[in-house]
Amino acid sequence: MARQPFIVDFLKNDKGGKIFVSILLVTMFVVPALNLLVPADSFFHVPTYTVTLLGKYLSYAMLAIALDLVWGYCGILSLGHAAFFALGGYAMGMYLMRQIGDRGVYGNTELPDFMVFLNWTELPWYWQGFDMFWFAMIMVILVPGLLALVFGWLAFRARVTGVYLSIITQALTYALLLAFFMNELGFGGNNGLTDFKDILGYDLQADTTRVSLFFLSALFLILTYFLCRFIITSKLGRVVVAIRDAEDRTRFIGYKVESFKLWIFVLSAMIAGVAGALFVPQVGIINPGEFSPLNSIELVVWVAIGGRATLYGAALGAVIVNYSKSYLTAAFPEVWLFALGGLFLLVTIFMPKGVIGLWNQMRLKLQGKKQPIAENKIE
Amino acid sequence: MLSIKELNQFYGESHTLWDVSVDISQGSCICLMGRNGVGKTTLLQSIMGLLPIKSGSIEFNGTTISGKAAEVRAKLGIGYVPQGRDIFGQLTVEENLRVGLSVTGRHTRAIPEQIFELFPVLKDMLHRRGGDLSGGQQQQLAIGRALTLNPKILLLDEPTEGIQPNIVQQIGDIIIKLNEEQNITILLVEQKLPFARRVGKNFVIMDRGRNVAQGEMSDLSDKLVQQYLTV
Amino acid sequence: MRRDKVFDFVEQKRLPFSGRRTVIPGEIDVTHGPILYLENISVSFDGFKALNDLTLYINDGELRCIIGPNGAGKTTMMDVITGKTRPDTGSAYFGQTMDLTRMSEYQIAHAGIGRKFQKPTIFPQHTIFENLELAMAADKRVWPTLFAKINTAQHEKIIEVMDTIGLTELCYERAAQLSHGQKQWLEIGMLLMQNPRVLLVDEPVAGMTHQEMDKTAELLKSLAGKHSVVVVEHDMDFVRSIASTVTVLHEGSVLAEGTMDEVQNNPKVIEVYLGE
Amino acid sequence: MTLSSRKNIQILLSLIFIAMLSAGYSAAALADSIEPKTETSVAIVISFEVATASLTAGSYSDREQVIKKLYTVDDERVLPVLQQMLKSKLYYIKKTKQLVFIKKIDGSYKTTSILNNEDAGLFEKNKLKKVKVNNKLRRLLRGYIAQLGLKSTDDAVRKAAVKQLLKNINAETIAVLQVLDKKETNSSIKELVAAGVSIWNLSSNDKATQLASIKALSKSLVPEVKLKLQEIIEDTEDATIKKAAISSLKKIDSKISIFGFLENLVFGLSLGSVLLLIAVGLAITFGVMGVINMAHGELMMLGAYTTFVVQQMLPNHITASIFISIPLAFLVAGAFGVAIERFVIRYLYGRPLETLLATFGISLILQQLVRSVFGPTNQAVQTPAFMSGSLEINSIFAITYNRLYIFIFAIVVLLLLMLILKKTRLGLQVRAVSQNRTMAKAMGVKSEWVDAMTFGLGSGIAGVAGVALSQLTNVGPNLGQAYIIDSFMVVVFGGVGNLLGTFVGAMSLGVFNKFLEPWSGAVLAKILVLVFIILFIQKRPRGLFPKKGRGVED
Amino acid sequence: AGNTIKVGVLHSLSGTMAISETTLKDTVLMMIEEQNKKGGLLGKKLEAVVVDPASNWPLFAEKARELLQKNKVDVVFGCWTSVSRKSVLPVFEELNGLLFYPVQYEGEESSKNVFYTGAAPNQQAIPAVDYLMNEIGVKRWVLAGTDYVYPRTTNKILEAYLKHKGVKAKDIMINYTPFGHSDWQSIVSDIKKFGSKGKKTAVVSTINGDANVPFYKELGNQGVSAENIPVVAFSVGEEELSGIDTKPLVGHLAAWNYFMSVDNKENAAFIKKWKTFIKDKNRVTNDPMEATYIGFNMWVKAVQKAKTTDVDAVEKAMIGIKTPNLTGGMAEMLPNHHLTKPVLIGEIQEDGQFDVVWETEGLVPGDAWSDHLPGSKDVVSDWVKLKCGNYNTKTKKCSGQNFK
Ligand SMILES: Nc1ncnc2c1ncn2[C@@H]1O[C@H](COP(=O)(O)OP(=O)(O)OP(=O)(O)O)[C@@H](O)[C@H]1O
Ligand SMILES: Nc1ncnc2c1ncn2[C@@H]1O[C@H](COP(=O)(O)OP(=O)(O)OP(=O)(O)O)[C@@H](O)[C@H]1O
Ligand SMILES: [Mg+2]
Ligand SMILES: [Mg+2]
Repeated sequence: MARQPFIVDFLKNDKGGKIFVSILLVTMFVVPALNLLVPADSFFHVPTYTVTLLGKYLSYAMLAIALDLVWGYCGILSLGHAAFFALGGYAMGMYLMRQIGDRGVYGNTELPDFMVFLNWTELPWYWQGFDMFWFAMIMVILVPGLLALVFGWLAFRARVTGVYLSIITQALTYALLLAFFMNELGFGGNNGLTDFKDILGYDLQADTTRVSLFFLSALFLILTYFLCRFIITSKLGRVVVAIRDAEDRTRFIGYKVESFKLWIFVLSAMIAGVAGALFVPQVGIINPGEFSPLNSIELVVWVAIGGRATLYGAALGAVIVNYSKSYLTAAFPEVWLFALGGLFLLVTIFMPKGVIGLWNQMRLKLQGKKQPIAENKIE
Repeated sequence: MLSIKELNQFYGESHTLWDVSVDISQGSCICLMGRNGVGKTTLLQSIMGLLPIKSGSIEFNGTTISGKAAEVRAKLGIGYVPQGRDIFGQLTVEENLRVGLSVTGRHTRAIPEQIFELFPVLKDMLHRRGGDLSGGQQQQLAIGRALTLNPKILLLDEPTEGIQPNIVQQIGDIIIKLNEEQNITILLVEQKLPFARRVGKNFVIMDRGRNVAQGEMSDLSDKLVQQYLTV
Repeated sequence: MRRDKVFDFVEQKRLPFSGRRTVIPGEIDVTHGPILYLENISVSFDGFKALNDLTLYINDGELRCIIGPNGAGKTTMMDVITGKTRPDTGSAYFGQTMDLTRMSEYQIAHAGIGRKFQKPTIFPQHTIFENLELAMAADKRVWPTLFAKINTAQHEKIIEVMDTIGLTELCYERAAQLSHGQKQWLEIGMLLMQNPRVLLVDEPVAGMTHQEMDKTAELLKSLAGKHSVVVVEHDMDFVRSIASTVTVLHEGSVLAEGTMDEVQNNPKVIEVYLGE
Repeated sequence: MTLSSRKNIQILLSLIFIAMLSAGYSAAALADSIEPKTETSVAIVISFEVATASLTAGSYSDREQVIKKLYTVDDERVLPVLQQMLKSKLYYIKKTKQLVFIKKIDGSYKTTSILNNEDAGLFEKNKLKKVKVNNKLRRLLRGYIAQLGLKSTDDAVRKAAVKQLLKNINAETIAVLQVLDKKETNSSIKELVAAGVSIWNLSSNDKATQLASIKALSKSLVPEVKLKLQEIIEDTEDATIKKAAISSLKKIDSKISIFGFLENLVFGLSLGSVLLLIAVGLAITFGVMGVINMAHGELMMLGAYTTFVVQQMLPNHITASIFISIPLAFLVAGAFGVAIERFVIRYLYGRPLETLLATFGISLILQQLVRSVFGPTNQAVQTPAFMSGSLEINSIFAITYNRLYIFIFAIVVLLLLMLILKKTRLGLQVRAVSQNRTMAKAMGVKSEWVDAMTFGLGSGIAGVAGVALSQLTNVGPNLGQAYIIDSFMVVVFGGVGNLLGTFVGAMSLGVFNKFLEPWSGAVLAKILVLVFIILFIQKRPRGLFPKKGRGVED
Repeated sequence: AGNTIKVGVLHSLSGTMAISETTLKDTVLMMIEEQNKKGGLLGKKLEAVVVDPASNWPLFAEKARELLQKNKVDVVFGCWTSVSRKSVLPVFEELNGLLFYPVQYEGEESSKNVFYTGAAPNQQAIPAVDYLMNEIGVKRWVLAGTDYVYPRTTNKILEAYLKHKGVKAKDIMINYTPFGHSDWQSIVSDIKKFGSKGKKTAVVSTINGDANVPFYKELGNQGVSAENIPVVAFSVGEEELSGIDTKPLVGHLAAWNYFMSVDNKENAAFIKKWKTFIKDKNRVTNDPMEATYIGFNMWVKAVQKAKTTDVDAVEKAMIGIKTPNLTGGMAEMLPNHHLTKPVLIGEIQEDGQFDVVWETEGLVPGDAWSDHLPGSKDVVSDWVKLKCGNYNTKTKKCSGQNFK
């Protein structure tokens, strides 16, 4: 019984994935059409506001998948994944800042406004090159990847695991948060990077640009899903899960656990970076707040709510929580935290495997299949 | 003293114990046998209250205990030595023994000398972490720990697994001693026939979650062995 | 019978053992007979000596039983061989050339030492099939693993092993569902898949019925010759049924060594281990 | 040069002039006649009644004149009036313009006349008006009070007075000091006086005296001494004096740097004790029970709010309120903890990560709860008298009382907790349950009860930590968020499940931080501490005090 | 659209900024309620649309878009931190919305779509320093701030200003701390040491938000009294003080354009209204509330003047509008979208109120672009004549901000 090629396997066995990808494919084309082609006063018109919002959710969903890859499958609970997201975002933000050119408030051709403002005289070296799109895009992947590589190399080699690993990832993002808050670092301090004008020559405020960004977010999300699905259904995926469940055992049958962890961690960081890069032009700001440890914790919550180790579940969780947030902050601005907190509680108590887990459970029940009680000890 | 009636147990959807009924009278020493995976451990855990049961009843000394929590059953006098020993790894040997004492309100008192008489190793290792002991030492600790509760019945799940021969003998002797001198009822899960024959007075054989044969140890025929204990 | 140290330069060339090179089992130098050299090994935990100046050689293709009281250091010895525990002093060589104390766990596994743990450890969330597949001898680096495919030979091997361990029916069930004894078997199966030069088997028949025990004995005996097998076991019947040479450990060092009969009649062994 | 400083110099010059003239005057007479004499020497002597009467009207500068006049009045009622005025406790009755001292009694004010200390009746606040003072007046008042205070029998008052005098040393102050010195018994005051005299002698024309006093000064840590020495080094042309001054200064500097080191150490330990307090409760709920308790911060917040509520109910017993708050906060936070455990956590044992999710939800709910009940703004929690101020070791080194008490408090809490875990039945059972829940149950341990109690204990301690925090920082809905990350950091750094580790971890992080801060700045220090933690964990992947033994890996 | 005029309220009601911003939300609601009692505006009722951007900057942008595009509000009152304003600014410019920003800030901005009703640096910092220098005779300066843009800019401006006034570099100590800094032991000790050098020393504090409470507590405990080393703060108002035990702080200073303690009829009425509205007789008022009050009233007047809520018309009408402020003067909207304001220096009293000890003679016009920063010396803002928020008088160009 040889294993099937990836695409056959996907079509045959990945029911949830198929639904997930189809929904994305549909929205990917329908939403832009409804925005651009349907007149604004029509009932079917999708306002740009919604398009951008969806785009934001999708980039969050991508981030959630990235985390699910390392946490759900490899058992590395990273409480610092927002850092990679933010770094990708900053790389994109820097490109966008450079595109402003002399359209800043001070009309300085060389320096971004915040540098003029703090009497910087020349562009720091690490800003060089960011006026080129390709360079910035490489950085979007490279910077988070490198950070993950160095950090992961140190941590995995030293066999830091469990909560210890979680907490130092948190320390990492916290340190970056503080560092980026420092104005001297040259990333705009607390105000971050804002007031972007255009991307690749297209006006960021034009509907077409926004729609394209949304389209790209959906596209990248699908690609990410395929990539991750390919990985986890490969033998490497099984090794990774083996590491999660019995790390030592995996070593004793001859796998270099550190390398596997590092590989998956770096890949995940890169995906997070891309998600960040898609996020920034759509929300129009990147500031150190994105490094906040609480963001990373929330991210873990998205994944848990959707359902760990399911990929699309993570994406679903991201959308559910963020949509609830969008909705609740407008509908119940004064008490919405009760609702959100309550949601988290309910999900944990009544849906231990997340929304997708509940769905699967119901399906299994219908099919009357036997399922193991054994604890899924992920840590 | 312990009577199990029509016990059914499920792991999720999978039906593991099927209408198991066993009667254990005061002072008996019953050996529970069966192939791997027939449900011996499951039965013991159900008696101890560590697994929820679907139907059936468990009575202990006349009271129904099937609805009671494990800790209550322990205090009523059911001692349990689990398969795999389950020592409190970070607690010292002494603390492992004190856990049992603490629930009976005697936690300030000294650990009964009797335990050290039975297992002199434990005395030497009193301040070593339980988790650091070798497998055999842990097994001894597990039995000792169960004894701190002053149990009326002792459930032993493969207590000789991984134990050196002379201690296996000792454990056999101890079980007999506990049973005969201190009148503790014994329910022993055992794979090794010689040991089972030596220690047990009665036997129960399980197969695929069912109680398929029982009787006095002398009645354990080769045929039964052939039928239920051979692969 | 110390390990050959005549040519010091030979040793130099091999070190440090590079992580990138995959070691093919064939490279192991057994020209001097033994495949495992444990010399003067001591291990202590918080001052307690678990191994005390232990010296032990295992010959290529040999089936060796190691017995000894609980806490004698048998498991610790295996820990040292597989790189889980680093000895305080002493050396451990695999063949003439590989210094086990300098290799990491996965390198040792790669080099050809496989192990079954005292407490069965398997991958609970994987099916039986996958457990075996993971253990299978193959290129275990990251990228090759990502694109790995099972070929027919490998597939057959898995089927064969599954048959041997009697879990064919449960092939696609998750390992978490197995009972204790079944897990023992699965772990033995994984060991077979690894196809190592040396098998370290820690208490394989614990929790098995007598018949299963016989089956295991058969299996291990059939492996000897092509592989070296080191078995730790307390069940004397089992030991008797398989062993040619038996080593008795006590308090971290060798107490006696010889044939089963020799050992069995050794008064010291009787005193500390066998009993009447 | 600004107007006011020019005036000061004028005053100074005239003082010196007078000093030279009146060398033979008795020192006591001088003491009464410093500063004001230069301006009021021509003024007629007025009575206390007349002087005070004009306090009720006019601008700040009018009042300044009145105070100056008042100071010259030789009347023992002057000092209390000045003191109360300084504390903004001098009022007058709007209707009668009668000046009074006030004392708050059940919402209204009991007044006593400043003239004869007789009862002037009970008034509502709006019937009274304060005699307002600003910083300038306060400074003036403090100076006068200091000089009047030299006669005080209270050591602290005298000390403050002497210190005040040291700020402006001249012939008269020296004369005053010398008189004081003869009667003075308190050694630390004597030291101050000696420093003052030596400083004065530095300006003498006799080189021997100068050198002697320079030498004498090398032992003094009074800040003015250092300034003076620096001045001499810059100004003097005499090489020997310069050399002596430099060597004295060096001695002082080396002492200062020792005390600087001590100061950093003390700062570090006190930061450490705060870290310890915020982490120690978590060391139970997270370290021992394995619950990733994101609501830990909010439980501290509940403790802080408890303090606030207690103070609201006992507005006149601030000191007592703190002592009442400690057990009460324990109970309140503990009760919340038990509730959280009973209604949420207990469904999640064996799923440690789910506890993160659930407690994160709880933390959001608790935050909003506090916001809805108490409002979104911070609440004022008062500092009891015994916790304000500082314990002065010498002129440059002091330990603030609140830090001192918090340090002691943290240690006490830690010790109690260790005792509970090591010596009590609950402690043993907690550890058993946390390691193997099923087996503990099979051993007869009421695991549910143990869980609830343990979580309650950890939460209660968080509450107690909140009481301490209320003395240091904001009491508001964000309190918890501000500390949660740090507390996890400390617990993990120390080694999960090890109280001693938590202690050592907290203290070393505190000290490390405080030694970095002076040269790296606060922001970078914090970052460096985090980087340090990251690197440290590489060396010790299970914290400072890891769990040991072979049981750990499996 | 419809029968109501919609007023968006974009203040954080949760997260770190809720402490400050919730009050402003309530203020807007109070103003709306009152305006409706007066019969509304242009014959329509005002309707508040409250959202919670939760102290999260991307969420601010999202909510701004939601208010403008989905709820179609006619005006928005909102934001506190600079970053929140920066985050929503492009949205307001893109969708041509109208934002009233009620908090003192670092300046260096003037958008067509924003009216800045809080103080610019020249309406707070500089007068405060003047006061300390001239009235108190301060010679040595500690500029302590949280490390973000407002303190950085303000301190840059102040440093330039002090040096210009002849203060030597060694007499200026600058110190930055992270957000929410809570352990002030070392810094206060440093300040004490810096202040023990014989010259009169003062601290100019741009420490933000939550960090103030532990800072003042530490000051009190280490015995830094206002007479020795006064601290003048730009972010500490009545509301912040209501969360601190003020006994040890008496005499420390703050510079604002409004204090609750200012005694006049308008203020008394406002305070009374506020206390009834919020149903809490202990609640205080503060400067950003006054700025909201002024902004709201101005907007009402401008709408009445323009007879429409159309943003362009209202924007035009706004300039030159005068409404009474709460300190007895008139606030006027200048062509640079900033206000004229009096500057008051107050001393902290034991009851948590400020006592005004000094006041500028007349009103100070807000300056969007500081004259003390090299980058912005030459920039001016004028939305009437130049139609530009950042016109460079040297290059004669108006750049950026999407106005081509
Ligand atoms: N946690 C579990 N979830 C699902 N099924 C389980 C679980 N534990 C055991 N089983 C199944 O229940 C059956 C009985 O298991 P049990 O452990 O009681 O066997 P046993 O008789 O004790 O075997 P052994 O002699 O190997 O210990 C087995 O088929 C096993 O696969
Ligand atoms: N990590 C450790 N810390 C402290 N002591 C240890 C540790 N590991 C092993 N020991 C001690 O070393 C001794 C040898 O243990 P080992 O497990 O090797 O024995 P064994 O021969 O395998 O025994 P068994 O037959 O019971 O499995 C035991 O006394 C044990 O307590
Ligand atoms: Mg079993
Ligand atoms: Mg062993």
